[in-house]
Amino acid sequence: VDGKTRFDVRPFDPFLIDSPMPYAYSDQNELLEYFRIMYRMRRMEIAADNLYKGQQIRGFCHLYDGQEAVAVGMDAILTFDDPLITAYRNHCQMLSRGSNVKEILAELTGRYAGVSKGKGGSMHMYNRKNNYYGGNGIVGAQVPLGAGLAFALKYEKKANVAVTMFGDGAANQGQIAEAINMAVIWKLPILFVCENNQYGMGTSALRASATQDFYKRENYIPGLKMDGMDVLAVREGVKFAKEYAVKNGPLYIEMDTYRYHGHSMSDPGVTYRSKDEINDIKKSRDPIDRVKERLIEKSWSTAEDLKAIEKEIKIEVDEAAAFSKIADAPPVETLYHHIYQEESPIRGTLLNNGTRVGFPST
Amino acid sequence: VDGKTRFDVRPFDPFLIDSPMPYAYSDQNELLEYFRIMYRMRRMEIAADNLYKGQQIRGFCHLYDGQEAVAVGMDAILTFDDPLITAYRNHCQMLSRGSNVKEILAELTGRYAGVSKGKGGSMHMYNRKNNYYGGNGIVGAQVPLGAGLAFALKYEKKANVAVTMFGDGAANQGQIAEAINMAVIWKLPILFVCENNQYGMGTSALRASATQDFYKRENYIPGLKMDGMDVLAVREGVKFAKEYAVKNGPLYIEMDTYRYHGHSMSDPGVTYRSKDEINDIKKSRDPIDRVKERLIEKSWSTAEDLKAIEKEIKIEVDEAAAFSKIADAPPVETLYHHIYQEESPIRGTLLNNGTRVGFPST
Amino acid sequence: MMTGRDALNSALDEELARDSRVFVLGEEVASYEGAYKVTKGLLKKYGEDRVVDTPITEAGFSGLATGAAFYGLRPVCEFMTFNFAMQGIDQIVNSAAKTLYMSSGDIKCPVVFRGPNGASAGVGAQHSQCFAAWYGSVPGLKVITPYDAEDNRGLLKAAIRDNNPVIFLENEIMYGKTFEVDDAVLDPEFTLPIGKAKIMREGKDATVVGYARSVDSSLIAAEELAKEGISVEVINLRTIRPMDYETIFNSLKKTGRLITVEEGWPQSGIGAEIGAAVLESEAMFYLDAPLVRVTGADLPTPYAKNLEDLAFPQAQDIVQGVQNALGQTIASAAATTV
Amino acid sequence: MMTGRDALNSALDEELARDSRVFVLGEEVASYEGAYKVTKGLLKKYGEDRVVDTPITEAGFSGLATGAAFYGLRPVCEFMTFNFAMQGIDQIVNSAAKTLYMSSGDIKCPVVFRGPNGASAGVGAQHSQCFAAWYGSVPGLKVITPYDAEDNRGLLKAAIRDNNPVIFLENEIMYGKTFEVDDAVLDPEFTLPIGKAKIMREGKDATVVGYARSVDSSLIAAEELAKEGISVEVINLRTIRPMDYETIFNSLKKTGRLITVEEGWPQSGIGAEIGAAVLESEAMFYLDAPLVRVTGADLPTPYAKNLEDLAFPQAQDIVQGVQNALGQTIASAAATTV
Ligand SMILES: Cc1ncc(C[n+]2csc(CCOP(=O)(O)OP(=O)(O)O)c2C)c(N)n1
Ligand SMILES: Cc1ncc(C[n+]2csc(CCOP(=O)(O)OP(=O)(O)O)c2C)c(N)n1
Ligand SMILES: [Mg+2]
Ligand SMILES: [Mg+2]
Repeated sequence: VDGKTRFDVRPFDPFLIDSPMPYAYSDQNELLEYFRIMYRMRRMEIAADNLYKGQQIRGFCHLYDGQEAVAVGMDAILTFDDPLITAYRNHCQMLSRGSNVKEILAELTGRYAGVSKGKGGSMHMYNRKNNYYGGNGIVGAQVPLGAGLAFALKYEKKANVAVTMFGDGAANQGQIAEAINMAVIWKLPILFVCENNQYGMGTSALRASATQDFYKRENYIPGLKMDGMDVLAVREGVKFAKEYAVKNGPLYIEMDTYRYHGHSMSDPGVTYRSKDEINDIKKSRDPIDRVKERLIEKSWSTAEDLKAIEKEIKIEVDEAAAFSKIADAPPVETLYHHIYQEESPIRGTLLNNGTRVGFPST
Repeated sequence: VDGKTRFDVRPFDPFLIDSPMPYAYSDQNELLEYFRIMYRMRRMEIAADNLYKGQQIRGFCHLYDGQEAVAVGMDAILTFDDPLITAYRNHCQMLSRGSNVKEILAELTGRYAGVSKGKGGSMHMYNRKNNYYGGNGIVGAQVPLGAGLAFALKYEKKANVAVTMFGDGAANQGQIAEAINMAVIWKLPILFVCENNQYGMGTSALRASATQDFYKRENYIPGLKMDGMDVLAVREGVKFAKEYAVKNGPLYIEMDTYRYHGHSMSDPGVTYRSKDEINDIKKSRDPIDRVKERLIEKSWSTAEDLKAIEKEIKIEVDEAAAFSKIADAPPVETLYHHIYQEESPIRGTLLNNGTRVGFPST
Repeated sequence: MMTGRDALNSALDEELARDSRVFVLGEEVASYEGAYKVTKGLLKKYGEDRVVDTPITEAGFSGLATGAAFYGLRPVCEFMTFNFAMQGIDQIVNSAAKTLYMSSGDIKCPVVFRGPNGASAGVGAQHSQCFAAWYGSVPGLKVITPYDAEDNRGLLKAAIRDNNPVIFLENEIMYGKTFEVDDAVLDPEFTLPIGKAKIMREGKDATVVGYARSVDSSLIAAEELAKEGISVEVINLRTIRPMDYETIFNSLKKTGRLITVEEGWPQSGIGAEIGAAVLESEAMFYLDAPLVRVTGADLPTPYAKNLEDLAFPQAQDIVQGVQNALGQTIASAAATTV
Repeated sequence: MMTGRDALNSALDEELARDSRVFVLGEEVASYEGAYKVTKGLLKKYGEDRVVDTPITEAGFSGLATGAAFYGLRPVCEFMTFNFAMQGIDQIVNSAAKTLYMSSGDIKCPVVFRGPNGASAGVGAQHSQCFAAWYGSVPGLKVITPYDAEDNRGLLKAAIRDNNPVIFLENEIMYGKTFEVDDAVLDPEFTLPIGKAKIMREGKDATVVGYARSVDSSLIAAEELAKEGISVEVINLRTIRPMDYETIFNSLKKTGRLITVEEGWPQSGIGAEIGAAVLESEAMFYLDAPLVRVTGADLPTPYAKNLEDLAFPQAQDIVQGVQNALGQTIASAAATTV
């Protein structure tokens, strides 16, 4: 395919649908670009880890390292006209949707320069302009929301697809089945993307779900399972899926992937799974190494070339992290903004310390 | 089988499980007994219809005529040690669980002699002693409740099965999928019984559900579909199912059935389906006629015998209906009872008209 | 003359005609024309893309409506009754109400959730709950409780045009009631301001504040009391959030007596909020007698009519409440135990 | 000395040991020993039949717990936080709370729903809501809001032994705090009465009423005010439903000033109920100044610390609230606009 090279990917597992072919075409530039983005994501999450440990980030913080191929493979196909929504493990989706490391880390540290101006935090980042709807903290809730985005696409007769992402733990949530049912009967253009990283918090999918075949869990929607640790597999699968969904309606995608970190920062992530398990996957399936190997194998890059890129990205992320520590906190008056679309007087912790001071004069 | 006669029933449709054989053994006494109970149910619902039209029954009133074979076929297998729970279309289940027409109609008319002493009404009847948990008004909610009953059976190591019933409309409810998932992972002894009467209110199952094969809708639980208009089919199917569930865990049962009346009394039931459709089913599949025909075919009864039984039951029901009109309303003090298990002072519509009169003296 | 139902129906019709982003979804809203026929004729007129029957999956379709609003549509989501909305309340509160704030204004959510709320007649405990206080407590939501045909038209149209998520709590028993309406009310551009109460009847001896069906009983009670020479001012709250404290306080200043009426349970209800607001403000100094809260009795709804009648405020309870307030001046009350 | 967490853990342990019908279920309660480690050691001790990890399906497992209670077990159902319980709130309200009544006493439901409620630190708008007022409004439920280790032990054990559905609202930030406890508190038979408030600190100038974490800030504020010679009585509500009006009223009679403190939103909250109850009763005649409600600000919870601090009552807000109440006597307040 115009000067590109063919790479094998793990065969897809289809359900009630044809399968894409188990290979992808790519070239040096493309792979280098995937490498760059995935490495940037990885570094960003490591920076977040450090910021958290340095008590610059509060509350929950769910890192995405290990799963980068999913975000990047999807992004290679989707455009900003394809609405995207996910759960709380969302920093890298935010990056895909036109943000930068600086804005994202600044949100994590609660700064006004953050993507949500410090009001959202780790779980709540958005970019309406680029059709990104967060960043949602209630397990499963983003799935009906995503069906609503797809409903709107169909309503407005757009030839796009909405994508809603959720985990293996979330997959048991009834509202996901409800959303799928509606999507099927109304033929909504939507991909239900289950990121099966094998665990929901400390519970392995084996213990939480009655079936391990998420992509055929609901008998009334076609499904497709793919290697979520290989950016090319994800790209090919999602390409196929988007074409299918725009024409025919919903599809359930299972991304076979893995999270390296614990669930959130308070979880060391090694009580319910062995270090060996984690290390094995890091060694054999790491999505960044996968691209590296291909670049080197085809002699498109040397190990040194890649090190140089890594260094460059590391500097970019370090700068962003430094910025996130010193950027300004949100001005206190923003506490009272955006409760409604129009400005409204708001009661504070006391009758006379908000923007509604006392009751309306009588 | 010890002097019994074999009757063919419609073949079962199994999913991930063996099928029972498509026949049943029965005899004169048994069939007469089924006839009697189903006819009593039918008359009771007709009486309720009349009482409603005579404004003796208030609010909603969901009638079961057409579906009697489901209740009676199940009851032939289940014992009072097998907990049962259903939705609001529950008068006939109440009858199966040791109540009588008089108590049920009296509940419908809001009398103290009613099974719930007038506080429950049409949708809320119970018999804890006989393991019957209602009568529940929120579509789908009874299904996790039923899973809880099954959980308790397993916890107490009882060799029984819990049964939770719901409609085709309810089948789309996510909490049903949630309950099924838990039941499967924990191998709870439970039958999820979907009474597919083809409509949820005015919406045909074709428009509400992405699949018409309810018994294989959730890919992770075995299923069995049966003729819900034939008491013998239901009995054989449920016999097989109970044995299976006590040993192996949950099973999804689809009862192919039909409701003759509209959804509730305000629904004439003929705007979203044709009178022909209803009449065809009444003519070809009526569960009471089915038993009658078998009795007559085998010369176990004459049409006159059956008429005599009908007459007898009609009298019984008419007496119950007459009673339900004149029985006493609940004493007003019962308004304040049973909010908690212990008696507690309760505020009325004013500070000083409940059983908590004023605030605790200070 | 117009029924409550026709008022809602015409408001929906006009807003569907006015803005192509507006669509209606819910159980039985299309083919069946609404469990209570509020959406009568709309499917025929606007087609199945804009009047959409959903499966019985409240969590799913309230989330779907919210997502569609995030994108830029203006969904009107009917709950067959608000009792069933409890299955989707997480979507309403966590997704619809909070996302504008979490995104610092980026993600907007112009959705209306509407349907009958509170008690109907003879439907038992699971179908009779009033959710005004719960939703009223949630920042990010606006909460409307219309009473008559004018309210229904003016406030539903305002709700659909509003840019925020709005909870619109109707009352089934008021659907069938016929109300007088001015010509102005029939104008397709007629709307009412969200957040403003209406004085339904002026009076000088006592202020009765109600909403939705309670306004009806309050007006009956006022009529009754007028026969005894007692002049009652009746306020129709119309909006629960933001609440129009000003109108209540002004009336209280005039009458010196305050009686709140609601069908919901007493604890932390609407009367509770009004009472505490009075006690927090200068308004309390105008009170000549203790507050009287007339509320749903503190119990699940019983089915039997004789019990049900005792479980919800009747006009007679309001009469009694006003008499209690009038019988008891601050001075005389201080001497007795309430 | 005992942490809030250990108090809960030991209470669960003892009740599991005492009654074989008691079991614990919820997300991550078994192998992981609780997201907040409240169930530490229980799986090992009682086995997987009695300490049960559920999938992330709140509607499903709150219904399952309720059904098990109908049968006769005594489930203790943990919500990882009460924010997620909104997905199962229909089961709690419509199934658990109402069935005893609908069945005229036939179907009993001894279930405890417990978990952290209200705000933690830095977890944003969807993880910070206080549900005390919502559940507190529902007849059929009892609602408990413990503050310290004594409360945790005494009230959780009482809740598990209670025959009704109980909502047990913990506070995550109090899990790690260490409290003094008497020997009596450590007795396996120690329970506290549901429905009784506790005076945490006696005082004569003002009454501050709080619950859960608000008690902590109230005690700090009282200490602060003591330095200025102001003597504050601090009441720990302990139970939201049934509410102990008597203790509040008695204190108010003594001090003449009332300040309520809660982390929840103001409208129709706990302070609203208390305020209205005062205004309805003779207690109002003892009030020397307007009520002061210190509450969560009327907005979704922001993430940034500087904003979050302003969104919830701090000790300083309570100090300010008490000073407002003291600065303003009924007479002087009447002259000014509040
Ligand atoms: C309704 C709800 N219940 C529980 C939680 C707490 N919680 C947050 S993430 C999580 C695990 C989700 O696992 P999974 O869906 O597999 O996603 P992953 O974290 O692996 O990306 C849980 C239980 C929540 N946020 N919302
Ligand atoms: C959660 C919820 N949503 C909506 C309703 C209103 N409603 C009551 S019955 C019903 C139809 C249910 O149909 P189905 O499950 O097929 O049972 P059937 O009436 O046919 O027995 C609806 C929509 C309800 N009671 N609860
Ligand atoms: Mg996972
Ligand atoms: Mg049906």
